Amino acid sequence: MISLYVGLILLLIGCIGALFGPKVDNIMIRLLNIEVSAVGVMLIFLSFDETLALMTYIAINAPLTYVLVRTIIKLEGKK
Amino acid sequence: MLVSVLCCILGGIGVILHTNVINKLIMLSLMETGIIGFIAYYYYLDVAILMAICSPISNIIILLGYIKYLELKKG
Amino acid sequence: MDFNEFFYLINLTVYAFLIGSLLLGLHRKIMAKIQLRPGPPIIQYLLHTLKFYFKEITFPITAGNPLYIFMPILQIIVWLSALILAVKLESSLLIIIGLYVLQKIVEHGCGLSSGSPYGKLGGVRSVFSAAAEIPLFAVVSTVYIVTNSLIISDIVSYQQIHGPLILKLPISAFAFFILLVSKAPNSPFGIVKGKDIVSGYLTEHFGLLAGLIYIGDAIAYFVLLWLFIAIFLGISNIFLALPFMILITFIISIINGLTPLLAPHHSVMLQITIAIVVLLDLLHRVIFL
Amino acid sequence: MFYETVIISFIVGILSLFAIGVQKNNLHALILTDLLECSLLCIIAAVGTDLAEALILPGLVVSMAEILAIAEVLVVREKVRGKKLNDFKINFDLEILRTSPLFISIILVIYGAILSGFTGGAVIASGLLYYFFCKRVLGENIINRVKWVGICGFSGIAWSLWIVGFLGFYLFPKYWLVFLLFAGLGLVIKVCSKLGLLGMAE
Amino acid sequence: MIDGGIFGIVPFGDIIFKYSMFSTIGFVIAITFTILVYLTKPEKQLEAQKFGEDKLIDIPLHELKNRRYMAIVCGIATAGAMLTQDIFDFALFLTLVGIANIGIVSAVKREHVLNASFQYGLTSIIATLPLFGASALILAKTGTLSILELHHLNKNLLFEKILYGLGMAGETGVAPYYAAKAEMFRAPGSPYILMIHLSSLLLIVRTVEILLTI
Amino acid sequence: MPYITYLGERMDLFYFNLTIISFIFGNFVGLEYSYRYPPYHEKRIDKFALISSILGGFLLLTPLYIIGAFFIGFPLGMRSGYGRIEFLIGLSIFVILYLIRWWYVTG
Amino acid sequence: MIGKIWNYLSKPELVPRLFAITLAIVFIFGLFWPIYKDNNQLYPKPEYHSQALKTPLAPYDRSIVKAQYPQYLPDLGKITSYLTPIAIFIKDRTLFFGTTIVSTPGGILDEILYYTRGMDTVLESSILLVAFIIFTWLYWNRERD
Repeated sequence: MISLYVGLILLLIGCIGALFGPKVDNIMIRLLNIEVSAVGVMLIFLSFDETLALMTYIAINAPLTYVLVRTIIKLEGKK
Repeated sequence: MLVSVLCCILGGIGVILHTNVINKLIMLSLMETGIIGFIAYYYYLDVAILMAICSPISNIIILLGYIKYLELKKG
Repeated sequence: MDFNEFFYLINLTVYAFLIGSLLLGLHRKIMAKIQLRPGPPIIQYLLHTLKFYFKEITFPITAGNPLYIFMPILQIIVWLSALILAVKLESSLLIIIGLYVLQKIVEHGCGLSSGSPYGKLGGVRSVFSAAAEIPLFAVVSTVYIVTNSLIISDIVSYQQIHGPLILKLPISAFAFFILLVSKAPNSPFGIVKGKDIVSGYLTEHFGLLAGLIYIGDAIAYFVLLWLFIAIFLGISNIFLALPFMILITFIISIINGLTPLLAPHHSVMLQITIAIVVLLDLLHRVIFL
Repeated sequence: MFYETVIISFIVGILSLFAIGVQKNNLHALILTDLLECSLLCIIAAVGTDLAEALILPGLVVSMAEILAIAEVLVVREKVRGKKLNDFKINFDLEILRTSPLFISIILVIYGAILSGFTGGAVIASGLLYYFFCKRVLGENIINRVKWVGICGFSGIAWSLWIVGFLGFYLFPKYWLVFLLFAGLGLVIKVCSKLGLLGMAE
Repeated sequence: MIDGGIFGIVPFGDIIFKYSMFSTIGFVIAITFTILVYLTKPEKQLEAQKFGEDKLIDIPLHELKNRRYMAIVCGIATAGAMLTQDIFDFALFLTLVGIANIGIVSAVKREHVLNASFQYGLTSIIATLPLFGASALILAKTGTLSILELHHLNKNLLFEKILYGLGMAGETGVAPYYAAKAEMFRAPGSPYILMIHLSSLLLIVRTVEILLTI
Repeated sequence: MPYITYLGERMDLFYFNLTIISFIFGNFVGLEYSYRYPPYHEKRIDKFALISSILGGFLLLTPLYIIGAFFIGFPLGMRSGYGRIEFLIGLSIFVILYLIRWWYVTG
Repeated sequence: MIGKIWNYLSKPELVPRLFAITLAIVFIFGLFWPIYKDNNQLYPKPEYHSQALKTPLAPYDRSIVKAQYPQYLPDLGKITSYLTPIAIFIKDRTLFFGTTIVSTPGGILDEILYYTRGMDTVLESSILLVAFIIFTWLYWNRERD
């Protein structure tokens, strides 16, 4: 069950990093820290043997990232 | 297995602690490598293949987004 | 349905309408007396209704049409079905509350479909004051926890054995009573129909449509009073309930005559405070019973 | 195993909820909701049965769909407020953007078609998205209202195909196989066309 | 006994649609309103102008079509939510109603309306966490999601129920949050906005029924 | 309380409705009647209203209660300042007689 | 004074934040609430990772399923046992592609997703549809008025 614990640790690290990590005022950095949590979720799926959900999550992650990045770029930038 | 654990944990901490986005992306790839190791350890090869194909896509999207972001910050 | 049943239902409707109108008229008279002025006779509400009922109707050009006409009809449908479900069938309390909730839809729909700014304001305020329903659900839950049923006939028979619920659930009874107060005309919570926005959602409904809404209001007043008496005093007979109805109307008119109209925010806040109190009561009962 | 996962997800949920509570920037709040979804998915996954796995997929889609809609509402709100918005046009020449997209997207499309169902749709969608995105980055103007609306309509038809498949299971249980294939096909087309189209949006 | 007698049952696998007295009334109301909303033309709002005459504000056709579609989806979803006998399914119905509501409002191009719509949307995303989380916890604790089955089990589900209720509150934008909703309600197009209100009220009643039953 | 007025006969909802309608009609006639006088004139007992009220109070206890309701409604419906004392007299007669009857039957 | 507080609270910007904080407090109570898993679950999984290398359908090889209402499902289990030609082709060759096989039409998850809990999937795809319509509409009409 190492994968479960690694997943939980990653989930927690990602969460704490996204909230209190260095320079999270920068939105790109915050987005990347959240990716850590997402990876933790993948590991948890894996350790509960839910491979189909894992597959879907992996595949969905790309459009989700795209949407978020697109919104960031549209709104952030020139002050 | 141990390698995967190390990759994951180190990658995770690395992503958090680095402040340069490019470095963070590299660390993220390291972490994803760790996951692929985990998946292969349980013999779900199809998932591993899919992960290997799909994870670069989001990385590239973030990378290009960051480049655009830098451009915007400068100009 | 055989003829006797049908005849009974018609009689019941007429009864509810007449009693409701007379009580509303009485309410107005008592309020006038409290404010030291000669009020209108107690059949005034009935006369108003009849007057509106036989008037000509026109439609404003701004109105959104089927909805505009449907709303008063909905008011009638809602309260007639509430009357039948509550008084005749003594069905589930939750259904009646669901129908009561539709009253908000009527207010909102009347206000918004007319396109008039006053009506719209009334509608928006009606949405705003929807917090008044939260204590209602808490009351329902509390009653369910105590009696283990929501069918009104069960609740009434429970009270015949254990005594009226108002002694056991004073907070819930108070919350329900506040609901009655807010439903009565000229109440401190009546921000929806307050005089500062002409007449709220009713502004653009005149003629026959207003008559229908008035009829619905009378039946609604009757049904709500009956519900209060049946749930908290355990008297479900419509004749026996009559003296209590007059008594409650008396109390409500005294309250309404003595209090000013609250500002919208304050009215909502007061109701939310009551809601929180009732919810705490509910939580307490869930945990310790 | 169940308990630890749920507790950790609770903690993540609490932290991110507090973060949203004190967050003043709307964009940051939107990004943080992504973290909430992680916590949500973990709670469901912790049950660890086949049923829970079937419940994860709706949870996943719901979070994705809501973020998609809300992000666009946010963008339009800023536009209506009179803020000048940046365009999402990246002009950047990278070797990988020329060589990889065709290959990766073909692999993903074929694999997704084999998978079928919702998973296959998501896989195909990520392939298509990558393809369109790379084309856009390389400066080709592929966006076109007619094309867009056409694909949307196509996806709507696929959706109704899936509904037909679903109802068929109960109305004609004899021919379950046909309706099973209907359902898988409809879902894959619907999801892939919807999410793949996102790659076109600038 | 909460909902009066049962008239019939429509099984869709594990998810069962039950016609009881309560749910049938809710279903009929929702369907009637959906038809009504489809038929109704939106009202024209009279807006005072600073200079010149007052003008009537009309809703353009493309906006009308979109909002009408969303209102119909919302109505059908509400009708379905009245019938379903499965907690997770009900949660999904709630989410569908929530997102359709956002669709109805967000088509109006005014700043305060869009702002309220965005905040409502954010609330509804947040609300998916307690809603689905509570269903998952109930599933773990009792091993079933069906309301009919849960009715017979005697387990202490207080916390899960509170979570579920809060999730519903966020998804339909209830009570204290009505303050923000009133902001959305100033948008023109009464039938569609009426649909938002109707759906949320009906769903609240239904949620109370579910929470009392399980 | 099905036996609200006339002991021995069960009060039907239909007849009760008729009673209320006749009561309202009495109100209406009283209103119409009182418009002949100047507004708001207290301390003046109208003979006609008094007779009607007392008659109504008696009739409510007989099978003719429908007409009784009409008569007792007559003073109540009069415009403000009129008919108050008359109505109270009629009502108290009714209440006293009812209590006596009730005591007589049960005790 | 109270009115002022109420006026402040009624700003729409504050609503999600207040809601989030309320929810967080409730979740903190949840940490002390007894949370456990009943062993009598529907559609149970075998022990995790126990099927690897033993069967080509790796994590999804099920023979018996336990459904909610057995009386309504005389057809339960048909979909579980069905394999498409592609799936059979893959199954005969390798042990490592179980997820792919199950994801093609047929298999336990299709049974749950399409048949026993089909309504969930209908709603899920409707939610995606509605969200996408909102997106499309806003995207194409942002230039207007």
